[in-house]
Amino acid sequence: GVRSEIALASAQELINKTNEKCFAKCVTKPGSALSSSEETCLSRCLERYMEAFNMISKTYTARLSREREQRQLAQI
Amino acid sequence: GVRSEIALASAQELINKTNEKCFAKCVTKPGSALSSSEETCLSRCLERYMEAFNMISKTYTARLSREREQRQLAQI
Amino acid sequence: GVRSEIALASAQELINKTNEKCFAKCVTKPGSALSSSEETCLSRCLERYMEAFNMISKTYTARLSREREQRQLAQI
Amino acid sequence: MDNFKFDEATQKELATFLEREQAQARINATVHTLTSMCWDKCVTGTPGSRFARGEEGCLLNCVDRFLDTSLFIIKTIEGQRSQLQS
Amino acid sequence: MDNFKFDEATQKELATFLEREQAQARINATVHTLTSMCWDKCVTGTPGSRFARGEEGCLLNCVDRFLDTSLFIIKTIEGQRSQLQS
Amino acid sequence: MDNFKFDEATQKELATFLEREQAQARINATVHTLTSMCWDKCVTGTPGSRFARGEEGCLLNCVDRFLDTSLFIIKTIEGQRSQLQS
Repeated sequence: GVRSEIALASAQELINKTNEKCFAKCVTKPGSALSSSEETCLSRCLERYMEAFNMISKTYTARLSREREQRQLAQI
Repeated sequence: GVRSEIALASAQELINKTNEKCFAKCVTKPGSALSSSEETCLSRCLERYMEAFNMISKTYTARLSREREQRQLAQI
Repeated sequence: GVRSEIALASAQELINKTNEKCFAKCVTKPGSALSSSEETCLSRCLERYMEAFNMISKTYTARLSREREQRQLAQI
Repeated sequence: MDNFKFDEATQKELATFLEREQAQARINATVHTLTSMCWDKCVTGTPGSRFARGEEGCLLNCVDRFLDTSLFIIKTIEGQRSQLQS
Repeated sequence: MDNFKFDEATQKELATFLEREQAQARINATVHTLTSMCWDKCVTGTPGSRFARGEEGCLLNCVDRFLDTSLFIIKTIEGQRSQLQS
Repeated sequence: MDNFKFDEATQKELATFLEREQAQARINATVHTLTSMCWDKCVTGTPGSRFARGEEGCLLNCVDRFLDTSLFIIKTIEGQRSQLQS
């Protein structure tokens, strides 16, 4: 369905962004393999990025509904 | 009309870019509200970005017409 | 044909990227004309960017075919 | 197939459904952009097992201040335009 | 509606109009990209009530030097290709 | 023209051809993105007549480590999901 396609596209975009941001942060000098400290950094970075995404998603939707209410109040 | 849609899209893009650039420059550590010094910075930044856009728009269209003339001279 | 359109789009993209990267690197303070040292920097940068593109193209396609083989082995 | 038509009620329902889904897709896209931008602004150190002091507050405020900036810019532009017209 | 056709003169006029509008849209897009890129290169300080010395000159030269760079790169590539073919 | 139809074999051949070309276009796009990203990460000095020591190795490793990172992230996410489901 349309709904699951949108969710899938968003999950894919989240993985791509995490990949880009965490590679930039954790693999500053690419060597012949990922080192264990790079892998530790990557798994923490992954957790933090997902946490940031969830925090920002909540903050943004809260703001949107606050503004919708204000507009409705303004129309009374 | 098509013309006003293009102008509207360009104005929208200008606002988006100004927003992105001036937030990056003026709000370096987001606090619980925009401070007055952040707002001063934002309104100056807004003026400067619009000024830069107008300068660059003139320079670019001047260059385009100079190059068009040269091509026409080359065809004689 | 489709094939030559794809190759053309890729060549165009390569020129655009080279332009962007080498202008950023070599023309740090734009003056009233390109200086000879800026031009030297630009022609070296152009060579290096093309070299990097070719290296990365080889590495990436080698990795793709290695992974394809592994998937085929896994299916046996 | 080309001649097949939904009745009017179904067409309206479909349109409402699609509109809501498109709004959701736009919200998703904005959240991705905001996360990317606020991550670059607020998360400056090596990622730890939790956010460093300051990073979390910065992330929470980043979205609201960005939207405030957007409103501030639009208000300023509208103010200038009404000054020019009067 | 699908069978409705403009006469040839109107069709040509429409095509010219649309082409010109598309060219304008492309120019607008380029000006936005150039402004963004030259702003990052030239405007390094906190924005003041006018551009700092150096910032304005940098912005004015930025566009022309970027386009010069573009021409320089294309000329260099064409030079190499003609060397390879001879 | 709209009623013209290729026979089935030709249609299949065409589909295979187009699929392969689209795959090539996707590979090209990825190579451009990887080159841009690895260039910014690895080529930090002024460009010389050859790559500096370290720059070339960095470029060669950059692609493989980026793809390793991608696999590592997907594996971690799948690991967490299977833990949640058990």
